[in-house]
Amino acid sequence: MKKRVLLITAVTLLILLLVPGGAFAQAKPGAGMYFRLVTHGANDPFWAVFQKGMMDAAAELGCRADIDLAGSDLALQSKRFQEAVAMRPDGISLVINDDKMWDKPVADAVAKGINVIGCNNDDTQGSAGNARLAYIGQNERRAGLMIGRAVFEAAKAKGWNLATMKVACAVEVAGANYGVVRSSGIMDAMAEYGIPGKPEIVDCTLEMTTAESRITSYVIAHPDLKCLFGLGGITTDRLTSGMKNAGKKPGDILGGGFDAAPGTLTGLETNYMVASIDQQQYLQGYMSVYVLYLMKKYGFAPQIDTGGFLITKANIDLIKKLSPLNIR
Amino acid sequence: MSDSAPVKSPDTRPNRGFIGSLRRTRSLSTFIIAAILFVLFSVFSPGKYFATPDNLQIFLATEAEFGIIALAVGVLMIAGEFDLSVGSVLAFCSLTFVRLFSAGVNGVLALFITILVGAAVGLFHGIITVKAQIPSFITTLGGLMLWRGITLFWSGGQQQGLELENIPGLYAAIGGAKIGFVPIQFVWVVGITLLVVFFMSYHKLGNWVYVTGDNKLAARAMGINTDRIKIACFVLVGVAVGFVSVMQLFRASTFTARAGDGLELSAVAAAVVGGTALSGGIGSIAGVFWGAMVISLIENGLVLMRIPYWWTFTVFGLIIIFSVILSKIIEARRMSVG
Amino acid sequence: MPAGFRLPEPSRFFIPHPEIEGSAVARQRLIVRLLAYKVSFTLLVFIALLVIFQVFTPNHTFFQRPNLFALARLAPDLGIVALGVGILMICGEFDLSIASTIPMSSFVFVKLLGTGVPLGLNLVVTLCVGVIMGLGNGLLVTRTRLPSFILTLGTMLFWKGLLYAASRMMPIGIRSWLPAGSWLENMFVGIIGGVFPIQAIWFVGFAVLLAVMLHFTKFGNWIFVTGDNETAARAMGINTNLVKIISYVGVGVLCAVVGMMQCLRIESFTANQGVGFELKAIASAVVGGTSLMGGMGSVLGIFLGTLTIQMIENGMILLGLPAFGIGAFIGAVVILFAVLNKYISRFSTR
Amino acid sequence: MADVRSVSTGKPDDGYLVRMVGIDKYFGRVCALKGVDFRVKFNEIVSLVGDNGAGKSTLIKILSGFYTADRGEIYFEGKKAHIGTPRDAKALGIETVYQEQALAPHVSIPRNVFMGREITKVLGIMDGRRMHAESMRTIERLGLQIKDTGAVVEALSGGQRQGVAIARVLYFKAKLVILDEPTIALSVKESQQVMAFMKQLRSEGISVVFITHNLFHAFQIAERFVVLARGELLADVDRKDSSVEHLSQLVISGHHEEK
Repeated sequence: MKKRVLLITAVTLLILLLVPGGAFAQAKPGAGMYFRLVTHGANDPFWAVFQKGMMDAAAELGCRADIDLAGSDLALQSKRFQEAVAMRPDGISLVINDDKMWDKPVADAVAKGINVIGCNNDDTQGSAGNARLAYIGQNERRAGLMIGRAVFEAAKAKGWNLATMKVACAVEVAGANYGVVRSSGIMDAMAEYGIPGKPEIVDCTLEMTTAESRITSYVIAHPDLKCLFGLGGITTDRLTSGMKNAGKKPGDILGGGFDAAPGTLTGLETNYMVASIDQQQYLQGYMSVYVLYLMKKYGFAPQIDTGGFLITKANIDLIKKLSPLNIR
Repeated sequence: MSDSAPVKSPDTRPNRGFIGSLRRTRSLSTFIIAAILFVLFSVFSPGKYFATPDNLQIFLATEAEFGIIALAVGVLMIAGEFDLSVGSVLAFCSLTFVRLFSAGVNGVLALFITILVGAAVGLFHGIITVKAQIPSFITTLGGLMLWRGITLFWSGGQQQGLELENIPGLYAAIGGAKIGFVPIQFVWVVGITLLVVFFMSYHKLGNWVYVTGDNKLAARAMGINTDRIKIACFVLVGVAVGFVSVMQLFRASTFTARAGDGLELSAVAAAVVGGTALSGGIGSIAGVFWGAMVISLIENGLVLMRIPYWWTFTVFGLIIIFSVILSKIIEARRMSVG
Repeated sequence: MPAGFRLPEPSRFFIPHPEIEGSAVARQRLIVRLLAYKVSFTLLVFIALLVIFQVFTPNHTFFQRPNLFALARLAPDLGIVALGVGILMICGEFDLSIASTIPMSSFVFVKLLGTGVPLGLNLVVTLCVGVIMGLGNGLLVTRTRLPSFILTLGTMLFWKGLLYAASRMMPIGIRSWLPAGSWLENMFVGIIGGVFPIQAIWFVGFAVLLAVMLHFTKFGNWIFVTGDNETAARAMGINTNLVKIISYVGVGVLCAVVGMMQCLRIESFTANQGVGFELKAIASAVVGGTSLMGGMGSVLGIFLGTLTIQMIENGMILLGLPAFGIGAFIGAVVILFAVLNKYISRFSTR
Repeated sequence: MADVRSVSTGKPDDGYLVRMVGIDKYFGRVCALKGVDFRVKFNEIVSLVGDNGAGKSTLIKILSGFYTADRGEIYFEGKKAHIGTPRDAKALGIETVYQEQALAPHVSIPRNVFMGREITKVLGIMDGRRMHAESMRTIERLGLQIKDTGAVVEALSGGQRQGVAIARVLYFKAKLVILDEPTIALSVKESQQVMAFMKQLRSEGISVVFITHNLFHAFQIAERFVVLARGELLADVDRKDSSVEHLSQLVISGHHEEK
């Protein structure tokens, strides 16, 4: 028994020792700096890409950066932010996903001399609503609006009656912030195109098979469904298979969604999907580190709109090349 | 854990010394683990930020939220039942409070109703588990999906803020005030722990909970209504969850439908790390308190140690395995020393 | 306790009553005797659900080809794992780490694809991942004799961390290395004649194989007695540790198969494969009449149980219930089902 | 059988601690007990013997309140008694010690002794010191030596555990103690210890019903034997009229053979 305990201790210590190593390459401009990116994200591909951007930038600058994910539990994200403040890093990049709850914590942190910037999502009133020093990214709501417009434009081109069109969204983590905000964006687009009502949200879970199964069932159950969105990378990936399983032909239902997972690219190629949004979250992670670095060093406070990139059949080749690199 | 190896006349040997005291107070081993972790994190966290007031305050406040639930889950496990639904019920209770409060209900009344709702949910789980004799594992697994689903359906998934400025008194009492350096939440968890320790050790109800979990048939033969004891423990969990939901809501000041995700397994882990048997009848409240402390310490410490996110799972897994093995070793030593 | 309160008569539920058993069984009518077996009850509910869904779904979509096709193609993912988990539960242990074994084997499989290893070797190595992870769980549980629920929770987190660290949670597509129509793909996820998914055959095949193993071989009997009364089993010379380890390895192998199958069907690895399967698999086994205490259960029960759980999900959506918060209905049904199950079996043993 | 039955027509106040008269018990359509009479005198050790399925445990469960009889009457100290729950039985002074169901193994001795009837101060707060003192005093009264009084029951030997369970009924001043197979898993020495406990109980004025398979144990200590078979009363004999051989023949054959 003793040996095993020793072994386990050894392994734990080994991991503890090995992990922080590597990133401390000396003589790079950001050496010795430490940044923390506090997000509400979950263990899904979207945040993996965001994190990849962060790590690439940190490696280039020779600084250290870590990401916090909170699975959309804002109480946890709030704790993570407090912990980050307690660590007195050289900068914090925060997803400001509530207009009110972040006001005081961010102001307090800035008062303590910590640079706090927003990324991925901002206070709806921008710098008037929150004391953050800069903002990087594109609003999730605008991303929703973009994909909504793209799909509804295609529906209009098909000559469908927009006033009676049924729209649904599949989401991995029901109630999670990203889905709520993106679907609001889609609702904005529905209003623009005169589509009445709200999209129905289908709860799909992060698990691929469960997601596919539920999408399939939903499509079968609603023969009048015309537009189907995936609100995250996993549901978007499974849309095509779901429609195929339900016996739909390409174009029977217009698909749209987020990210460029392998299944999504197949869907775009086979015309089950109209478009998918690359929110360019790589840039959000990457720029967060760079902005925090520049802010620390020179005091820059830029507002950067990372924009969204609409992936369609036309530009799919570029994405196909970059997707395996975990950048898009 | 139930090593049925015959113990050779244990009554002939005295039960003294360090190991003897471990045996007497099962919680001590967990306390030692917590203390070691605290020292390790204090010394090795980069920049030594772990033991700064900023961090300790957020740590103690959130530890309290987790600790109160873990205590209730621990009592339920001593009575021989499980609750996997605490995370979902937490979200449900949060929503209840937010909706009541935003509808203009008085804060204290809303808190009271929220706790009642939690108790009712516990009662529901308890009655189904006990009366239909279904493993509580299944009942509360159902509850896990049921209450999260209802929360999502009712809230539409939208997050909702809370105007805490309107209830400064209540806010201070539950989530805002600090007593000296210590956040009020931690005062709550210590107080509640003492209360539960008192009940479990010095009150007859505590004895009934232990014997119900240990040997239900014996308890029943002695005229103890074991069904009621179990239901009461489920209700206790519900009450704790209801109270904590408001406490957490006050700290974060916003409701999200994903609140409490994954809490159920952490709470069970805290109880087990604190020496509670999964089979019931064994466990100490002080042990659960320190078990919750250990889990929270790891949770907070790994962040402060700047361990990249993905490794936290691995370290967590190792610590869970390591602590149950360690308490088993202490247990074995205790049996051999008597 | 109020004066009028009466304790249930324990022997009716807990202890077979020696005084009444022999003659009572003889007098029970056939239908009641059949009901006494939980499997037949599970079967009954299964059929009842089929009828309910078919009758009440708008346009009777349940039995139409697309839905059956989807069920046959998707249900085996959880189903195959649930078979292993259920048998492990009969053996008296739990395995929560399947939620990590599935994506881990899928990850190794994809990584090996990238190195250009022959498919056959890749298949073997991937299965070995399952063997190793199962072996790890088995050794840990049998050596420490600690509750497997908590130990495998630990190993699940352990492997999850390693997986996330190795993959950085990024999906990895397989099409760059494995063109469509390879023999492995046809073997695992092919569609026979373009209508029948081959996964269903694997699922049934595994079920039959494991049923024969569990109910008709010596080893199967060892699994039952190990779960029922480990001390007694050991006293009879059964190496209960070995039985448990083999059961864990079995679960690991089934997870590896599912991980690979899922990867081939989805055409990519994702770190979230198998998330939530751990509790769903246990729920499947329990719905199928497996005891959480071990020593009781059947492969047919688990088979029907996992189909029931997945059919309920499918059927609820087909019925047009609000798909947001569908989990509430599933949770309610699990509770309802457990209560019903209990009362029917109580009635039938009267 | 007729001679036994005639007893039931006796007057209420007839010198018996317990009389069960004409007890019937059915489980569904299955008859577990049929017209059984059972008596226990004051200050007496009665052994209830019979093969598995004879109805011993059903009879005892009726007496201790777990089951209710479908027909028949119970008189306690000459008065008609209604025993509907275990609590009713305890209120009368009938205590049952089951082999595996008596104690909670991970709980201390005092807490086991006082399980369900804790000595409390105000508001249900336990008086731990008194519980400890009283339980140890009772255990010593029983002639049992336990040095580590803070030990949990799991650490005790089988005989000691029975001692703790019996101490409980002694403390609560039971009038009738039913011991269900108390010697079944014990060594020879421990069995003797348990039988010594029984003698101690009787010397304190408590009647004992001793259920056992071991006729040698029964014969060693009991003054009277009641034999059941297939739910019916087969014999009710005093020790002086019987022998181990006679009893075992009755139990094995399941019916009377005239000597």
